Amino acid sequence: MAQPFRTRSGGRIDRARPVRFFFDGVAYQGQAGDTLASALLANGVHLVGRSYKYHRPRGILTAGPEEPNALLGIDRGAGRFAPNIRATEVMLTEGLTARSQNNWPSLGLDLGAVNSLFSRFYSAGFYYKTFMGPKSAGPKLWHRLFEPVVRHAAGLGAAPAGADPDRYAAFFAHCDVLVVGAGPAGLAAALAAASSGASVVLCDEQDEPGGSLLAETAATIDGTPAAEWLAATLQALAALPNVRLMPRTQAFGYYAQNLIGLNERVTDPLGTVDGNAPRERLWQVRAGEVVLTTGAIERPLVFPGNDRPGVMLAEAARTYLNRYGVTVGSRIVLATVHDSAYRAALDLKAAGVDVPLIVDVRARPAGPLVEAARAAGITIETQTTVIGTKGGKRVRAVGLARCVDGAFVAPHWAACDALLVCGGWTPSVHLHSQSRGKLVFDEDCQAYVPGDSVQRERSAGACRGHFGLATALREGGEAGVEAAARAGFAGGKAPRLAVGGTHPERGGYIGALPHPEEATDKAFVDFQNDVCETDIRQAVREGMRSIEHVKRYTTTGMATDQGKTSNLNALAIAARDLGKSIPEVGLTTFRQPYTPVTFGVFAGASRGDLFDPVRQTPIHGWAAENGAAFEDVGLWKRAWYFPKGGEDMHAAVARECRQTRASAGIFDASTLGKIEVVGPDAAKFMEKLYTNPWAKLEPGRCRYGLMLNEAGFVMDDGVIARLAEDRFHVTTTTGGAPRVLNHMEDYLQTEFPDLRVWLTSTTEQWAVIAVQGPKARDIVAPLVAGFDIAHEAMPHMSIREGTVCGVPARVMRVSFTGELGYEINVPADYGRAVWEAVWAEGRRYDAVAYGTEAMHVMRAEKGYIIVGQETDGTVTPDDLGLNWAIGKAKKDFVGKRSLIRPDMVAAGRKQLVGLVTANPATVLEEGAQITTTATPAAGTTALGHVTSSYDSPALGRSIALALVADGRKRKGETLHVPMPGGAIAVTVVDPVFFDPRGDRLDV
Amino acid sequence: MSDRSSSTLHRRSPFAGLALPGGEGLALIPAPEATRLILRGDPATVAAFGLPVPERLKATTTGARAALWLGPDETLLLAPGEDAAALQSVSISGPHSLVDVSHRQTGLVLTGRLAALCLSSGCPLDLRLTAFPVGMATRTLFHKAEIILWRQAEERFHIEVWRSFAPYLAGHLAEACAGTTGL
Amino acid sequence: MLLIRCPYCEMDRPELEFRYGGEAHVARPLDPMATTDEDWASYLYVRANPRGLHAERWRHIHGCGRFFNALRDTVSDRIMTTYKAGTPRPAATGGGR
Amino acid sequence: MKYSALSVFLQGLKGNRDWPEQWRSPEPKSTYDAIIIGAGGHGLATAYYMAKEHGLTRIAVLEKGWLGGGNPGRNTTIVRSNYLWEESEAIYEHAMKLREGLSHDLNYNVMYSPRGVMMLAHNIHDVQVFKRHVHANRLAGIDNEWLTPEEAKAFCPLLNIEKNIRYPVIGASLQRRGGTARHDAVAWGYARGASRLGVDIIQNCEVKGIRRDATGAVCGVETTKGVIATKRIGVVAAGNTSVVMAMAGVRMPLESYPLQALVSEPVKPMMPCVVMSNTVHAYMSQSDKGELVIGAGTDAYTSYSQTGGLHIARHTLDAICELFPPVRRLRMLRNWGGIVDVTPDRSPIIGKTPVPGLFVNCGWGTGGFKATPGSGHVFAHLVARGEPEAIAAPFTLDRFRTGRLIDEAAAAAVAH
Repeated sequence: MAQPFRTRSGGRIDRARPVRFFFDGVAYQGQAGDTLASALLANGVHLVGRSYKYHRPRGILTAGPEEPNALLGIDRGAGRFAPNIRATEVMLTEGLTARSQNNWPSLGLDLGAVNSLFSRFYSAGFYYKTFMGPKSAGPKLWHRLFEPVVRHAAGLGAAPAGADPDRYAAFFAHCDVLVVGAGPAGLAAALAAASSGASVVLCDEQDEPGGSLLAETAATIDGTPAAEWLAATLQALAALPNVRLMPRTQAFGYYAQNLIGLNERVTDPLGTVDGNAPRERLWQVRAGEVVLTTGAIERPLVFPGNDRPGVMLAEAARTYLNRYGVTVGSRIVLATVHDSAYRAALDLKAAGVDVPLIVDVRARPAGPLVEAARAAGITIETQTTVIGTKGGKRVRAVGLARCVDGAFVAPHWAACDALLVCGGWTPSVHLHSQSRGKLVFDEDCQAYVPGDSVQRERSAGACRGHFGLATALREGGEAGVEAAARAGFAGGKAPRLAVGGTHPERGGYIGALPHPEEATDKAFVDFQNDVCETDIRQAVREGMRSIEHVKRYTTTGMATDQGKTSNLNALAIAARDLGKSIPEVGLTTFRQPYTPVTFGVFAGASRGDLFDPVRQTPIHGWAAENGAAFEDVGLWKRAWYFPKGGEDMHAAVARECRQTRASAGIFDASTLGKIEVVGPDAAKFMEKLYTNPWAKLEPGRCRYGLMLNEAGFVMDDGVIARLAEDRFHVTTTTGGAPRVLNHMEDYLQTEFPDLRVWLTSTTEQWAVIAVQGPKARDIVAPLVAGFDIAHEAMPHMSIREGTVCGVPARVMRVSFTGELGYEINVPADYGRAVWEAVWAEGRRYDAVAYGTEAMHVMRAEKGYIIVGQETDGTVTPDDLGLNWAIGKAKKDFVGKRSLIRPDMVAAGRKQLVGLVTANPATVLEEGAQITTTATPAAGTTALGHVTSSYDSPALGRSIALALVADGRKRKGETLHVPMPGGAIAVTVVDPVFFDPRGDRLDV
Repeated sequence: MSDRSSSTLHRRSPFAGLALPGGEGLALIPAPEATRLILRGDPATVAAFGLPVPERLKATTTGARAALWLGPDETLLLAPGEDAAALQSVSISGPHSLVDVSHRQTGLVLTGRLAALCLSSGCPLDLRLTAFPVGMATRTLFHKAEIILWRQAEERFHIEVWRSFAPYLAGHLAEACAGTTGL
Repeated sequence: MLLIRCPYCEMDRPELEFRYGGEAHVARPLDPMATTDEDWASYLYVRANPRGLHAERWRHIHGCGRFFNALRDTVSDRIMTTYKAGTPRPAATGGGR
Repeated sequence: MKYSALSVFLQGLKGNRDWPEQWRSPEPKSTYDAIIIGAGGHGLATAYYMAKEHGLTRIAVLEKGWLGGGNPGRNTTIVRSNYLWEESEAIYEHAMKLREGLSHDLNYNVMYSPRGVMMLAHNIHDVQVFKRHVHANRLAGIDNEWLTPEEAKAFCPLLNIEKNIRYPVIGASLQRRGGTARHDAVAWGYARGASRLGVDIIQNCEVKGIRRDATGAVCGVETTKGVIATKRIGVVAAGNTSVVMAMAGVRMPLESYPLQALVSEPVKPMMPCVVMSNTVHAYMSQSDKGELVIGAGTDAYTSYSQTGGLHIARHTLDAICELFPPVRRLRMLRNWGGIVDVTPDRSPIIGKTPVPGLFVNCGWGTGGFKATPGSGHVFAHLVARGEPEAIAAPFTLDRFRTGRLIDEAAAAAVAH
């Protein structure tokens, strides 16, 4: 197999199963079990990307989610492209196609690289200081000239195009103990917690659980090699019914009250695009107790030229060797301040790689690992720092010098094709911090470690700053027992595990390594955002004293890795120049998510018709079959108009209006809100909640009800029927139904709890069929039984209970059109059938079915308001001329007191009036403003605005309703409606345009 | 004429013509037609319907009839196959409110190994048997729809939902079922 | 998403089932018409909005439907206790978790 | 040192070692002519204009954290002035005009990008509301125009204008001068400008009390850095206003709500403008760095915790994915929260208080960043002269007594 850097044996990859993949169009081969990163390295590919600002060549730095450089575009087919994916997190699958980013024309030859020649002019915050152009240019120069350039240069990967065809799923889940991270500590914690009988979830971000054990070759647990113990332990856990093991599952966010967000990758790692299976799943886990065993992240060293391809974290190189059977170079030098790098050196050496040199910045590194390295014949240069590197697209040599009291002596170059670095280990405290747990700085490991917990969580092992396999297993077990006990499951047992073959490891350093001031090359802190040591020092010089300022000014730690490898180094560099200790300078907040999480998985199934409910009335089907156009009203679909034979909306609406007034129209009013108010104190309650008087309303009669909020503004209205002394059938606006019920319950429960009355929503109990028009009675009469609907027996604004088509019904004689009308309420399941019966009856009189638009026109002809159209939350009953609806004798009702506030009774309030245009064919635009002059200067105060405007078939001209300052006093006045094409003259008239005496209702 | 005023029409359920999820692990079927009454006031009055008074967050049954505790002063009566008018004529002492909601909402029975998991796609409650035992009933949320959830057996839930939300509920359960692939 | 103990259901329930109702114990004047504009404005609009313990109304709108009160630390969002509407504000004790 | 391409060039040659401090970090003096509480954008702008236009230089701005660390650094950088009521139009347009010359005025590139703010209409009510805005704005001389779905798509190609989707786009209003500005730059630019004019910006200095003399007038503040005497105090503490005003015994018609925002990983340009939808509850733009900047609505309950709830992020992102299907595969990089102080009518309070010498500027809700220059400018006048100028006059505390509300929420149904 053509994988020059693949070892002959070892590793956890499946050597029997080759996998073909493509990188920048070139075909390569890897093995099953590889990540994209390990497969590229096996093929000797280190150069995988170009940096953000300077377009410097970049290679793979890490083997995990902290990777700042190896961000690639992954193309899984149409609509399935995703940018900025870490090669270290992508499982290699057959035919995988990856593209490098941020380069042109190619990764090898990137013209953007000229930027690095001018890098000195792109120092921290340079864009705040220039790109402004001459004052005369205003913001144009930036927006038109500079910004497009900046925008094109910025942004990492290409944007996806086309809709994502994949499915995403989301679930809530609950468990007694959640363990985050299936390394040795996590495995021990899960075993211990499970032994108590508690339900345990153990999640791990990687494809394979095991954490550091996956790259462990020397250590033994319980006398068996770590790998064997791992296999046995995973089997044991899988066999436990109360344990759920979730690989490929990232715990990305720790929220209030132990709610943790988990992101499970499902199809991508399998390389399949199953028709059914989701690409990813979101798990919203509410955990009784949480154990964090998230390990630690190795820190790079900051020195000139530390970003060349081939410069890699030491433990990452060890992982590629031991887990993936890949050597990251043929001549490898290590630079370290921590013992763990020696482990990597020894394993590489043992694998036959040429490891001539370990550079240790420390004066006297000691311990078994150091001895072993010496014994293995590796030269160790102590008290030595890195002053530079050479190489174009791959490191060629590393520049070294001894530090002797501030001086750099005996500089020399050491040839290598890989430089492994280790600055020590940074505990992954992200989730602990997100849970609002405190952080304390640990001088010993030069990093922040968890302090006191605020939520029910504890950390164990490396993420707590306590390193070593034995420690991890012991602390994990103890944490598991403790967590289970606190979750109510005592008696858990921590596994007792003897560990062999490991050695204590010490060290750690943060900040930039000592190097000559006049270093020729840049020392990078944040690789992805191209933030250098000099940028951070400049920010401090410019007065940025808070680490938040430094971060924002330099953008360090703000890249897609959120500073996992860079934050501490940046902090130390700033602290040094500020002359403060690390804790004094503070720490930037750890925000969700831990690593980037796909938008789609947050949205889950909530898309299309499942995004919001699509509410349909029982009669919807009939309307659809009869060609209705629908409009959205809240969540409801309402029949808008019923076009016949190629009619446009205007023609259809005109016909519906004319025919309704000529004969009859039938309208689906089912969406109207309905509330049954029942109890001995029902009338008393209504008196409080509505402006109108109710005490004297007789059973069997209806009344128009007006509801205010406590601020005195109109909130809702509707016809209210009294069915009995103790029972009201209340109707509300379609959109207002839930709001009104909540408003009523609020006052009933919290202000008037002594009233013996109860509320029940009946909105969907009843299908409502409105029959309006001179022929309404003729149409309804044959269908009803149990009551007399004659004019005298059932006057306008009354209600009767009986049957319609044999179905129990409530029939109200009411009108929203100005015509004789009935609203038939029947149980919803019968709605369609009764509608069809009414329709059949209506056909005998050429009745039409009409929609919401015709309804709007006809009610406007009568000057009836629509709450939400004539009102906007700032309108009082008097503004609308509805004072007649206020019970004058009432001592109190919700909103009454507010109506007498000074500005509620002041002159100049906007009042509802009608408007007619000089030209009857001119239909005003709703929302248009109204002025006294035809040519208002900019800034002229408007008198008001047009609230409703239609072409009225009944009047054969356009009509409009409007709110106009002192409108009622202005009747007869000519005002103006300024439009782009010039003002339209209008005359103020009464808002009731049609049948002002209401004769048509009295038949 | 009168024939038209007394013609007996057939009910049309909101699920008419709707494909409901069914298969290995999950089945959703409409519950039989029933009379549903919301009784508000003193819960003790459910005794008038021959039903034991349900404890907080519980349901009680007598034959096919059931009483579900919805709140301290709100109980849902379910009477499959019974006539609403007849049931409402039951005499009850003391102030109360009895309202027919037989058509406001509709009933569904969700069964199968994946029932609880699929509900968990949109219901934030802890549906483990220890937290939501058989016999528990409560109003809650399923995605953006309000539902009443009554566990009748470990893998059997009775769900009540307002009729216009029924297709949304069914759609999300079907989607959730697909989302469990591999679980 | 918070967990809130409903004092009527006597059970911790997810925040999604609840609706926030603003500051608690803001009583509507018994005779609103007798109040001054200042007092009425204060009832309508002025709120304590404390940074710390806050007595507030919630409604278990997608549960039992009842309004009740909670004592919450507005800095940590930790709910110290919940209690039925109409009962006085308790001392800030009791486990919030 | 004046910032310019030349200075960037010359400093670059010298290895950027000689850049001066952008602002001083002095210790507080014992007394000041005026003290501004809160070094957010509004507070810093107030101090800047007090020094620049009213000749007051013995001013201190006190900040309990670090300057610009509150909402200036947490908002979604959207700027616009297409509000409904003329009082609102006046002050937001005032801010817009000042912003157009701000980079030069401050010699600091605030990156004001008039890329257009588009509001989508999904139903007839939206159309009525937005057209009312368009007409009102035109009368006020503020640009705002109506677009058909096709015109909207042409302006923002990412838009999905198919008719058969859950919430089809049936029209949109567009303010072309609306857009974005670099939030940190606004705060830092004002800080640098004010500091150069002699204003002391004192960070990590929390106000613990407000002192009043026998007449009840303010005479000083107690801080974590000691007592500082002054006869004039301007409170510009945004989400913490209620807390600070309580120190002077003044109760406010305010509630503080968390407001969340999030960004995606940076990608090449895909979103040319700002798009908002109130029906779908989402708004989005793309930063110059390439991140999609996405805003959520305010949380349901008052809180001073600046952390986000998972369900809020979910609700925001399902809306964004519904509106812009191609973003579904992008990934959330960062999610954070700010605190906004909200008044009952969703309009700010800029005015005197019952306490002589104490002035307040608050209640900007989600409009704070849009108004920053104008807000600072008129508040500087109020604190310096003791009387509001015309633009600020309507935004009194007293309007809640008289009922003369400026209700943007009720009228506009525009959340952001």
